[in-house]
Amino acid sequence: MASSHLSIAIGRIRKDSLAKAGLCVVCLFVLVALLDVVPVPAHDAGGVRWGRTALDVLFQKDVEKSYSPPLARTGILNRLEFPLKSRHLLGTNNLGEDVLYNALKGVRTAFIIGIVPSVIAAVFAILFGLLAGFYGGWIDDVIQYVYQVLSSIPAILLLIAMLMVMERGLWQLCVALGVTSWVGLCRLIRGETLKVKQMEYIEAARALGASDSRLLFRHILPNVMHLVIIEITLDFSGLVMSEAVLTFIGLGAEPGTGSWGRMIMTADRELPNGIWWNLTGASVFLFLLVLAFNLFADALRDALDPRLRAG
Amino acid sequence: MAYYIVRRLLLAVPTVLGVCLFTFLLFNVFASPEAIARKQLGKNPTPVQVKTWISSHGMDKPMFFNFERGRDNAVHPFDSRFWNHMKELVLFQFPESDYLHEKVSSLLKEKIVPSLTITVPAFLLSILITLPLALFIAYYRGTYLDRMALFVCVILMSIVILNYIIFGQYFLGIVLKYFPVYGYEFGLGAWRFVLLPVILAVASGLGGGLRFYRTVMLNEVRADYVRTAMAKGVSEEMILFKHVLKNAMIPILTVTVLSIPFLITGSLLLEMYFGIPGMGNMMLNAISNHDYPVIRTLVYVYSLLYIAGSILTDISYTLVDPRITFK
Amino acid sequence: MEEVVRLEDLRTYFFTDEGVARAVDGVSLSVAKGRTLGLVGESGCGKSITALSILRLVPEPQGRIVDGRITLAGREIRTLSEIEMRGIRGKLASMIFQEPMTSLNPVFTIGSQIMEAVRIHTGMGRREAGEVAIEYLEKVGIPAPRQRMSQYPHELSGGMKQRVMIAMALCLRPALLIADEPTTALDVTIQAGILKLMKDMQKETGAAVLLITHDLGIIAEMTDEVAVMYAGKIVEYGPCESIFASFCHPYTEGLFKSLPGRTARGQKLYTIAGTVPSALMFPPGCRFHTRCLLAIGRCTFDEPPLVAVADGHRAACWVRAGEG
Amino acid sequence: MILKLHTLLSRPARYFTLVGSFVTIPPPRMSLLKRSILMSLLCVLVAGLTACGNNPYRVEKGKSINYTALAEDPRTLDPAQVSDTTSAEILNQIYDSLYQNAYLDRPYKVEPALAAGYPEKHIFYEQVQEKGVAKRVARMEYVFKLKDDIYFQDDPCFPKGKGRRVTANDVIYSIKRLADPAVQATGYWLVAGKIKGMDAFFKKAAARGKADYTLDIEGISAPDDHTLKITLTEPYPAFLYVMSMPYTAPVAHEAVDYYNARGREGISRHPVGTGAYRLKSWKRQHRIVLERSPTFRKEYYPRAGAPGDRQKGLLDDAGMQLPFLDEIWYTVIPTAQPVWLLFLQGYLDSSGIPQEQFDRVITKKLDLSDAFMKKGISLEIGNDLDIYYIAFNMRDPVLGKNSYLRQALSLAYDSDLYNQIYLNGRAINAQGPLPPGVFGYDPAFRNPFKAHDLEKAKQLLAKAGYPGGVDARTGTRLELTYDIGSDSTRAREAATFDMRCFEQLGIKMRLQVNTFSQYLERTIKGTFQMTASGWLADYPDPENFLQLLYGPNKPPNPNHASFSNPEYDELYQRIKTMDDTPERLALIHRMVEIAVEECPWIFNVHTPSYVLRHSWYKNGKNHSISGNYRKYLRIDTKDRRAYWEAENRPDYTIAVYGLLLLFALSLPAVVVKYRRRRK
Repeated sequence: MASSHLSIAIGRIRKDSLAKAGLCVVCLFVLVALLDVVPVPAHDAGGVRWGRTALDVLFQKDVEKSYSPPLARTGILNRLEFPLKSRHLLGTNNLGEDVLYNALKGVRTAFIIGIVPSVIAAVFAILFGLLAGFYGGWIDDVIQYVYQVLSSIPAILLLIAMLMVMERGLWQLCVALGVTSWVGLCRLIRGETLKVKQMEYIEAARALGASDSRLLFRHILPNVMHLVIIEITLDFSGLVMSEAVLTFIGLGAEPGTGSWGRMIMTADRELPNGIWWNLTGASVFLFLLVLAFNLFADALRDALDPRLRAG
Repeated sequence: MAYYIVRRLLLAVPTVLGVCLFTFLLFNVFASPEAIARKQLGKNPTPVQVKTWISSHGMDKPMFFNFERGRDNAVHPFDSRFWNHMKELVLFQFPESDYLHEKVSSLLKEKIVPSLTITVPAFLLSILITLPLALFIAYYRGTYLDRMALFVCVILMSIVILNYIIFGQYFLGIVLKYFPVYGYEFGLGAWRFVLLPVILAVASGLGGGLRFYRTVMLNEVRADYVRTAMAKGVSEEMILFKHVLKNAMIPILTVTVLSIPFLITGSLLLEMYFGIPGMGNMMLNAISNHDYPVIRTLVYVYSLLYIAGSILTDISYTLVDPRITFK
Repeated sequence: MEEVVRLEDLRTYFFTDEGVARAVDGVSLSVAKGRTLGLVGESGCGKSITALSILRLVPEPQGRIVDGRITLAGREIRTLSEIEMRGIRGKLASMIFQEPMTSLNPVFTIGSQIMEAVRIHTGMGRREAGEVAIEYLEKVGIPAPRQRMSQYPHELSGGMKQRVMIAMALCLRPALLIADEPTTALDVTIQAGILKLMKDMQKETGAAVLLITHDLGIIAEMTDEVAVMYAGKIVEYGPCESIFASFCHPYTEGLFKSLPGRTARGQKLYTIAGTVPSALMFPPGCRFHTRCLLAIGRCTFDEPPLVAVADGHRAACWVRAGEG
Repeated sequence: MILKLHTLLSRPARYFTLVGSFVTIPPPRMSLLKRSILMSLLCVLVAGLTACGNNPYRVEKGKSINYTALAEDPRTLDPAQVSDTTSAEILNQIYDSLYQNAYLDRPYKVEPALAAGYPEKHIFYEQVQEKGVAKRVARMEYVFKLKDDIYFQDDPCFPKGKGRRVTANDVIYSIKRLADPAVQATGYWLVAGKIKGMDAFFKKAAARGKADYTLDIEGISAPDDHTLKITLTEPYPAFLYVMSMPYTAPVAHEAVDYYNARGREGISRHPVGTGAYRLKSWKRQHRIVLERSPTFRKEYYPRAGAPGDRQKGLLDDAGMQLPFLDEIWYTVIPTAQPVWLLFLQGYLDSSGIPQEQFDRVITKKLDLSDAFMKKGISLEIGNDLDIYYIAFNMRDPVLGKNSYLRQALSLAYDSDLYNQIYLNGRAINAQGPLPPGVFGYDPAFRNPFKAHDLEKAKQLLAKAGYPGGVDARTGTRLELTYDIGSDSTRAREAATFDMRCFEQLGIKMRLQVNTFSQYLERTIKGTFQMTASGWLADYPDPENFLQLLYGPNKPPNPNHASFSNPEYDELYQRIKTMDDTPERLALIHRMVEIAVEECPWIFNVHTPSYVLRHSWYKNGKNHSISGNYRKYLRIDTKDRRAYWEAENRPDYTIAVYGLLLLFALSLPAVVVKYRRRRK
């Protein structure tokens, strides 16, 4: 079942040139993110250090004194020109950091934010959705009650409330985002489980003495997985964008983590002063990733579940 | 109908209690009273001051049941943090803001109007603009115009609302000087300040909305009754605007009501950028000042609004779909 | 006899990603005033597309009428503008569909749906149009029509809905009524009533009827002439009695044989082997040759023309109809 | 203006009907729907264009209004609760205290406000039993006289709404409120232990949960309505400053009782003071409007000021009755950018200079650039009494016992570059804890560990036992944690900068971002190593800065470094009770030396304030301890109007081009439609 879904999806994406383009761009971003995961050893007095990644080695540039426009030879700080140590494709920010490098550093964060929360949410949703749908009765009642309560708190407030009492950090942010977004998927899985449960082969498997856990995870789970995949791909864009917004209102990840949100955040101060490259760098990266993913996710969704064709 | 509404309201009671319970757990398990007190007491609080602050806010009481003898030498088992919290919210006796030394309810009263002056027009206007546009696109379905429009929608969807706001404020406000860059006025004068935020809110939601409505419309356009109407000689425009639109209202209603909470996010940023003294602004201030009572109350109030909204949606279904009746 | 509709060499193709589907590929037929033509064939053979082509309701942009003439009440409709066409639909020619459950708009009252048709074409006011609607609801045998006017489709049974459809189709006394499998979705007990109603209404309004069905029983009962369609083409065409008495084309034969009544008890039900070929690639020669038991060499490359086999009875088969 | 708009409008309107026309087809009902949609679109358009300009205020003619911005909403307008500069700014205009900061005089000076002249003070001695030993202790008594024409502002809390005469008991009442736990006062520390009997009163109140106002404080009495006697536990010359702060401003108990009654919003939202302005309206997080109080005492613009004031025109209004303004409009604007934009548009009368804009505004010589001069804007650079520093935790096992290490880090820190990047070079490189403008500041003093000398720093680091940043004993690299208590971008950026400075020595820095409560816990428990902090003076006395390193003031009090040096602590006790004599100066210099040598802080910068004012903003003079200065301000409304009209002309041609483009984009749709219909 799953493999046929997959082959349909591949066929569809092959035919759709936009989806193909989207997929290519996403792959490029994935490559950047992977480069930012691979550690590269560095030797110094204190021994071997593993702090830098391949991306750092490839793209990190010397820190300048302050702002410089893209590809400039000199920068300006307090009305005094200063020479640059190297050329910067997208210029430097107020700390003299290379904008391109910062933007590339944001890719890994974006992927973490885009995927980890929905995986967390998926785990919750699968667990509760399957249990509720399969066993029914009071288990179903309790789980339904919990998600009824959670879904009646607007997500953004739930998020704010959780982030206020938790420590700041990228992973904490992921957990908060995950915990606040499992409800919708859980509802879908519960419904699908109810449907699948009644199918004949499940009855047959039960008659053959299959245990509950076997039924749940070998027979029912594969039949609801396409919903999970659709949900994860569809949530990606929204999550990446919400990172920017949350950083903006002061609930983002800890510093040192690359963040497009933080780069955009300074824009309203910089833009009227003619410093557009920092904003543009982050915005374009964010836009490209989200657009590419949207194009690709649309095709994937259409392929995996024609019933769900919707905005 | 009255019976139906009463039943729905009764069914909402456990949910509301659940929300109360949730906020209690969140804000009492994680936050330490000492830290809150010090944060709120300013420059050089003495330990005695901290202690009195904590006890005056009832934070030194036991979590669930109070078996100690109180001042009147009697035991009040329900004078505990949990029961006081529940009482506060359920009976609408909202606490005082830690930071602003004011009842949250009076803050809410003052803040809700500016927020509504953005969200309501933005909400209505976006429906009013997106729906006809979606119908137009549905009219051109299958042509290159449709495909182009769809692509533009995806592009619009892929731009973060932050960018809309930053560019909108910069070009329309600062460069072209069409709108006040910052500020608000209570009363009828508000519209001048609300205009740009509303335009930006509508613009930022346009792509996603349009695409969704188009999908809904196209699903309907394929329906049999459309063919019947065509065979009767009804014009295509009429079919779209009358037959299809009314049928499409159900999914549209569901999604628009579900999207109301997202208006909060939008208005949060808009209020912050344009200096509109609404709930979003209050929320941001509460975040930066660690004003837990405000956030706690906001969570509760918004949940109530949300529950009320979903009941209203269900009722409004009956207006557009005769197949749905109150049971 | 006054000819209401005439198709000449109608070709309606669908241009899809996979290729060109020749759904209707050179159909010619005509129906006269007060007469009924039955269009019969398996599903997917192009009957419905033929009917939709007459009203120019072929789903665009993939579907297109590429060739042929459609003359409706003496007017060539292929050259008409969309606005003129709108004036014809429902007024000059109207249509009843297979699914009464979904063919009515669920969110409008049946009254308003009938009135809509009336008002579009006559410019009557609400009240007048309402009177017309009630009149026709009564005619199609709906009890208490005045009350029914404000009911919604889901409050009616399937048969009632189909009656409403008929009322809607006939309220402007069209010259041509196209009925696309009007009774297929209904219970057998209701079918008879609907068919009788159609017949009565035809008598009253004098409309020409193009009845599309795969049920030979209905054909026998209702029609004056029969056209048998296979793979986008008419393979046999003639007066009802003549065809029932002496069908000629092996496909028609197959259709008759597969009727349950014709098979003796205990025998296996006859079925035509194979399926209708895809409209994307019809076989060369006679399109039926892949399934035909009588096929000869010529059938595989040479397409048989419709030739007369009896008075007014024509068939397209090299074996049965010969060279003509 | 309006006429021009109409001609412009007529065109876009027609485009819209054209775009709409392709759906305008027979049935009348539908076109109604469409017409309504079109109409609403048009309405938005018309509204958008006729919004005509960007003035954020509803202009009231004939009123002299000062438009100004606030960084945040005031937390409270109860003088006992004030703890932030924003609340203080507004409170100062509403509540006058017995004394006020003289507006024009420099150096800073306190002058009588509600008090009639300066107080009489005398020192006397008392025998006290302390741990069974009889001790002779010096006490100080102040006798304040109140002016007799002081009335509270008119308010409904008084009979018939007429403000009552102010008496000495009102001052006592407000001092008692500081010790009332029910008030949640933030100013108790100012009087704690200083006024005789204050602590006893506070303890009693704390035990009950609220103060009993009928009890007396031993050291305070009011022999008559106009006389106030306060006895201090020790001579404390800075007490006059205490009496100039809003904490001790007279508060009417009627007002407190009235507004704190059930169902009312509380005294913190309804200030009733004796100042030149009273509260007219307050919309939370939006706007506060103050209006002139008609019952304000007779007070006149000073006739003399500091040298140079006459040339600057600051004495043009000498001898005129105060205040000049009818209203003050404070708009709450938390971010710097809108303030700047509104200032440029002329909708704020004065502004600071955002960091990002500094280059455009200020020339290399630290003057105002020509473009701004031409607009009539003027610049004043004033001393803010502040110090920014990086504190080492003296309780930390690594840093606390190793002064070489601290000195090395101090030498590695580049305050000048910090100043260039974050403060546009406007700050002063701090050499010690005292900022310029405070008694005891020595401009010639150079801190040897602030020379930014990496070589010397490395030598000291080696001396400290970490050659090259590596622990000589264990061979591991030295790693230090840097705490920040906020995750604002600014804090993070600055921390990154600071850490980079230290990393140049070869040590490793780790950033620890805390929520405020975590930060608090870490500073109190002393689990942090280094953190950046700052202090803004409460009053212009060196003691206010030197107490930051006073041993007993360790956390939770403001000595975050937990610095403790017996000699320093003893000297502090002495200078606290002294007047500004040469002897005091010498002692202060000695204290600064100790602080510099021990290096518990890296003294970073003092930041002078740069204030821009429009030409119509008269009598502006920067004062670091902001007080009730707005009563001296005058606004030339005619000038301002002219500026508004000149600077805020919207450009509608772009809008027309935009609409044309929209029209062009919708053309294909019309074409398709047309083709389809013809077919």
